[in-house]
Amino acid sequence: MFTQPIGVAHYLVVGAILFVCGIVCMTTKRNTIGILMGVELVLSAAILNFVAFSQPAFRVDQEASLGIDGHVFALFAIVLAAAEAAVALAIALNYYNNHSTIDVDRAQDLQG
Amino acid sequence: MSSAALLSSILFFPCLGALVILFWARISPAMCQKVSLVCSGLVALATFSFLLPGLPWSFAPYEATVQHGFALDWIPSFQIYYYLGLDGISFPLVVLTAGVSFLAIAASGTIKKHAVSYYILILLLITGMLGVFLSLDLFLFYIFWEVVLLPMYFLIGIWGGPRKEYAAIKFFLYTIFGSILMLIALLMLYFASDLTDPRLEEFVKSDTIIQQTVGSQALEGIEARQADDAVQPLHTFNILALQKIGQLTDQFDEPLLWGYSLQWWAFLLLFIGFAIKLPLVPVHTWLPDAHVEAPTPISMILAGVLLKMGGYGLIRICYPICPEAAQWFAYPVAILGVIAMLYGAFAALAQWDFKRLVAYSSVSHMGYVVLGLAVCSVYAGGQVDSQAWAMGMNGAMFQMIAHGISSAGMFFCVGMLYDRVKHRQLDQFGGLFHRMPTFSGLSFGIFFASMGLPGLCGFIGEIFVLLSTWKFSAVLAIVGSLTLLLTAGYILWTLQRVYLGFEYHGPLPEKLSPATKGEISILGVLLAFAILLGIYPQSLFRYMEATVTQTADALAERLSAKEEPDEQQAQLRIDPLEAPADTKTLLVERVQP
Amino acid sequence: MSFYQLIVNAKWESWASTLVYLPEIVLCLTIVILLLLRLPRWGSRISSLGIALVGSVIAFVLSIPFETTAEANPEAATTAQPVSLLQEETSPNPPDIEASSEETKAYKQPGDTIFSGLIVYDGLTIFFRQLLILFVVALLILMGLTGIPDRDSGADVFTLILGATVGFSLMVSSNHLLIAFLGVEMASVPSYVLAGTLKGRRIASEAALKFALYGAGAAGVMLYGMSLMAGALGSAHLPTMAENLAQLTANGVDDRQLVLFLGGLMILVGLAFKLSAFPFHFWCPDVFEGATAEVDAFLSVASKAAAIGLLLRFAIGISGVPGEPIEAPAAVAQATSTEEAKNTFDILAISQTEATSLTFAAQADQEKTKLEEKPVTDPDSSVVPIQDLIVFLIGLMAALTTTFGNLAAYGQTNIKRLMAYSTIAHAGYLMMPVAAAVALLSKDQAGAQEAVASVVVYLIAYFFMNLGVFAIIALLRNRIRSEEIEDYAGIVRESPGLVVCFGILMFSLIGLPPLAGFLGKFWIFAALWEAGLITLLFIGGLNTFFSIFYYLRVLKVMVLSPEPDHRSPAAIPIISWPGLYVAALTVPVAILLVFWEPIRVYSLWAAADLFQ
Amino acid sequence: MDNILWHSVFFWAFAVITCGFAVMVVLSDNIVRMAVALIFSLSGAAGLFLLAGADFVGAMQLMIYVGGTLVLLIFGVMLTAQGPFISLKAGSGDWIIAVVMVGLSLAMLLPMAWSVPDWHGPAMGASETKTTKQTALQEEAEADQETVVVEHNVSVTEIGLSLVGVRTDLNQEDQESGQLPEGYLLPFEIVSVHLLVILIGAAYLARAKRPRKPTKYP
Repeated sequence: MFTQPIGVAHYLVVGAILFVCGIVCMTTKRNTIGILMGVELVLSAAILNFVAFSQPAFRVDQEASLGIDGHVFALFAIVLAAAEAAVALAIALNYYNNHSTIDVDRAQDLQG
Repeated sequence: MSSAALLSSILFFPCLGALVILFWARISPAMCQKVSLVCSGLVALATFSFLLPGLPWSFAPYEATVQHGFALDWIPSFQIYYYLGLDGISFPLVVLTAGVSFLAIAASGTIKKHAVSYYILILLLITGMLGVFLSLDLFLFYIFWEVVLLPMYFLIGIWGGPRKEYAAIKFFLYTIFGSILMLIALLMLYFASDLTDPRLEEFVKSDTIIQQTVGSQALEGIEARQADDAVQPLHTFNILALQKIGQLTDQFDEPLLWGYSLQWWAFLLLFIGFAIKLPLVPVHTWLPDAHVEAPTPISMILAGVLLKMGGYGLIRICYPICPEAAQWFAYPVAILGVIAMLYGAFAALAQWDFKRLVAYSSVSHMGYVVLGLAVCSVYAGGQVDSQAWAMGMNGAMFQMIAHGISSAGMFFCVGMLYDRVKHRQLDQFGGLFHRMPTFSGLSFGIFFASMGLPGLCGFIGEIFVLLSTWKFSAVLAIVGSLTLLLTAGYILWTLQRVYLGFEYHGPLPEKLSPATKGEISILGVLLAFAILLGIYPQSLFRYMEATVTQTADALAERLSAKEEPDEQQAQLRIDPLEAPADTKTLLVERVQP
Repeated sequence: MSFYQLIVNAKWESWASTLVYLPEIVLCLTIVILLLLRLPRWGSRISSLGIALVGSVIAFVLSIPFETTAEANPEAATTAQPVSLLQEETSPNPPDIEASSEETKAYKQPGDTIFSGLIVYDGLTIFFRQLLILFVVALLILMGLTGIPDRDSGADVFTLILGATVGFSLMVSSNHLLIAFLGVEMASVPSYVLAGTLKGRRIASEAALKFALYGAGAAGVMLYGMSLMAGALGSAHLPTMAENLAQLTANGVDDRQLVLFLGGLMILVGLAFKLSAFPFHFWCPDVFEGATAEVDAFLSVASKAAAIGLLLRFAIGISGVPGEPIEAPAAVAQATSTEEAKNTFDILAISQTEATSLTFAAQADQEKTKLEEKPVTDPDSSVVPIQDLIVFLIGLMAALTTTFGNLAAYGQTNIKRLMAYSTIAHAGYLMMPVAAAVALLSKDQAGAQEAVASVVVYLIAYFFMNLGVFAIIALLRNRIRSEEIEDYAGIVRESPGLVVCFGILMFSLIGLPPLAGFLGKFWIFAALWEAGLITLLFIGGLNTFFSIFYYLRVLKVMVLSPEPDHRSPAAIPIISWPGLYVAALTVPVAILLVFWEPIRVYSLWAAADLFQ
Repeated sequence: MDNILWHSVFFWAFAVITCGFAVMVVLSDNIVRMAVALIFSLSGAAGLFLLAGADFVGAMQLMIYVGGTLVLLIFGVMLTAQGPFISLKAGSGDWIIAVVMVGLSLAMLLPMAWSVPDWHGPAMGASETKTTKQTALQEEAEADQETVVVEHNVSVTEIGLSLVGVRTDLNQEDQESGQLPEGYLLPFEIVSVHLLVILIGAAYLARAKRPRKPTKYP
């Protein structure tokens, strides 16, 4: 295990686990903040993938690695995710002001 | 006056009237009617003036070609043109439309609710109907076909009887279902068509409209094709060109789905669309509801003109463009026609509601139209008998005009009675002859015309259709002629129940005032035409005969040519058991006399 | 090439790109002005609506492509004024880049990519940009008429709208996954806030919350899909990706199928969410009901238009028609020397002739010669299975979306909810020609162009129809304080003109001639027929039939039902500013068919650059 | 065999931290604990970034994500979740769905992650595939196994220059053909507009409505 060099696939596995955790978090949590945390996990899985794909030393076909493009993509994803989180929180606060709860199950005014 | 200006102004003149009504502030209902009356009257005058000889724009009788045809660019990149024209098939129907619309507006005096909208809609409706009959571009035809739909929906839905909403939506749904199928068929034909086929060279060179629109392109394509170069196909929406393509080439014979050819499917889809409008029996159920709920003038237009759109579509589009499919479908269609005739007559016999009875009689009468068109595989010595087919087509056309006159009259009679006594129950009428003698006399004439009494207009069409059917299938002719008996039965019985008898015993007897002058003149005009066509049918035949005969000849030639040259197929006809079971053999088996 | 030269090139590229990117820049400037105006005390006296309106009108004017003589006369172009300006700006002597390559034009023209390949500047971009900015202008006018948002929140809401519009414009012109993602985020995040414009209302905040949560989840999944896709293809630049994909399939490398499939599927999920396509439509009715009608119009027209634009870019971009010869880093590193490429493509051409049946032999030969001439830019048979898969996925989704939208609209009692389902159904219609375009890509370029043109036409019609309907909903809401269909009963007797307009718009939404909706639908059906997607054609036709019921039901209530007793008067005369606004949207719907030919020419022009 | 690669050791350590805390986020019922677990999970991911040679991205992950996003989230928790709402248990039905979903997604995603032999890492990939290019690489890898792992670190200079549109990381001869490689000037500039819009939007929602007159609309 520790003698084998690490490859893109290893990173992809970690990313996949994060992704699945995020998806499960989004679907099972009843709390708005919890759902947002799931989203963060999914985004972080994607960023992890980008970073892994950018490293040529992790793979055989080095020339197909994303290089700096992957890094830039990851950076922008981080920034956008942060922005999205800010807005989502503002909306959650607004919702809380109107409903006094952040439980999405109680969001029943609209038929769903 | 150029034909472009002439036909366009006839077509859009009602729209002008509608605009006048729309922008005339605080117009009274009576004024609305006057404006519409003037407007539709002018249109009727203009169309009737085509009948007069000697005018520069008069319609030449015994001519098979398109008259006053012209095409203007509309969407040239899609080969869609604003292409209008008159020929023997459309001209009588245009005249009928203009006449019936005028009379319907004249009969609209009783409409007081939302008069402005009513007259605007009815004028738009007239434009739509005229457009259907005038346009020779398939796409334009489709647009006008749909334009007719919307005003009709509102006219039934707002000014109709108690179940107006149900009737209106039913009418709308049935018709739009048919139109969607039509649209698909339209796309099929458009994308399969190709004007650069060398077999069309003669047509492309001779047809002025094609020359004017895509002539050079088509000719170049034909030359390139003859030189075996690759050419982009040149699609077309021109109905006449599509007819030629269907009759001269095999572009529509490509197999499409489940082993059936493109034209088979196109015919099926188009036929369903037109049959709904016609209406043919399995899809006729919108008609009684719509007729019963519609106000009288709208019933007149509905029966007098709208149903003819279906028949016109069959004659103009369905049959000429897809001849082989027409032959394949000859028996099913003929049988459906006979069923419609019988079913309509039986259903009429069973009605208690006067208006429903008239509606079912329409179903029965339009069955003749289908039957007359279906007789396309009459064989005379191995050849398709074009004479018999032409006779059937002529009969069908005549029947449409005759029914347009008689059914409009019948609905007007019913409407008059309903306006007075507010009911339509047949068993509560009786003895009207004494109270309203003039009206009764005129109605007798109209009803007899519908019954097919010799000397009146209904007779000619029915007898032509039955005669040609006899050559096609004696059994169908015999069964079909039963309808004559049934028709006589329900008409006479109705006359007896409504007009004869001792006393009117329904509600509101005091309202049964004699007919007004206006009412009498409307009925009188209709009856006059019924008699004219009955005793002098040539007055109508002289305009349409040439075109119809030419169409029938062309189709018969196509079908005979398909049958004859192939020795193998002749062989197949002798021994169908050994033939491979593909469509062609099916076709051969089916057409065996 | 020296470092100095690199900087000169980048500077030149940025300048040339900026010139054609002015509309967006003006929008951004308007946002900044709206922000800065709050600082001075007199700033609050200036109408923020006016500022936003002026800004978007200027942006619209700038989005009309300025006349270039370069195409007609390349000599003249080099002496044209922008060039000389550029040359002075960039370097004392003309940059090598211009001398070294014929590809380089003096300045950007339709068909080029701008900002070093991140954004396509072509007919489609120009069309979408004009449509979107024009929509914003119309929407701002509507907001001025209805009074939502009020004076306090005006500047904020207009900022959000303009910001989202910049995002839409990025989406429809993206040539790179990063831009696509950035565009989606820029478009969606302000939309979440917009859905909660009336922040004091319970259902508005609930709508915003649902929208934001689902939207964030969809964006996350989409980003994950993008990471897989970009990683598997070694680039995030769409044409490079397409090229690499074609090469992978051509070389028979099939171990990445699963990665690509899952990645593509996840991106499709994100797009489907934006399009509200089945089964990712669930947010749409809730959000539409909770948000105001003005915002609904924005979500229903602009957002859908942008999403369909992105879908087009992505579906067509990935499946085989690289717009231009590409020099992306990965492609360069892969050392695709022309000889190698030629060899691969020769092999391809041979396998293709074998594969195709005799009837297509001639055609295949033609393509083969084409391939030899221009190996990189032509579609080849190796992408056909990918195209088939995309066609299947999009077609299936389109069919389900339309059918679901139309069927689910039946039971609705709230007009905004009904229009939400109608929007879903129309999204399905809009996806159909995309499937057709992809199906036709390698068979019939002209046909594919027609299919894309049909999207353009449908969007033009859709713009007027849906904006008109939502405008009427908003105006009626201000009068009768209700958005329930039953409260519209008999409204024709109070404001006949408005109801006539509403009727025309409804019939146009059904797709009946001679109205504008028919124009788009006919064209879409024609494209489907040409692409051989007959099943889809029948489903589309059948759906037109389904949709009649619920549209007519609304109209029936408005026209035929008796009025309720307790209703505030709803009279909106047609000769008033709101009435004229609605009429101005309805008239084009009624008469668009007459001007079919110019529209057709325009739409074909817009679609042309996609298939150079 | 006996040659322990420290890079791999660290990878596994960070991977366990990342995944373990991610699972904890899912399993925990208490929202504050979830937030803390998320901090650790994202920090672990930052460590993985550093190991992958993405120094700058890793630093940004720590600063923006772990720093910024989580502060925001915790703010949200503090502002909105009082007493009973802090811990919210999911129903058992939800868990069954979740377990099925986890199974299905992992069954799809894990094979996907391993489906490309080229991606199994330099040595492993080389031993399994046979193409000439790759054998050359294999030799290279065997020659210098220690250095192969961290050979490509993207410098901040390169990232920074690419954000203003200048690509220094690419082979420069390739750039002479006329088409420039992607420089990220546009996204870099436009994202600032985006952030401005977002800020205004968030402030709009969060600030209280100025009480002036009651709203006219339902």
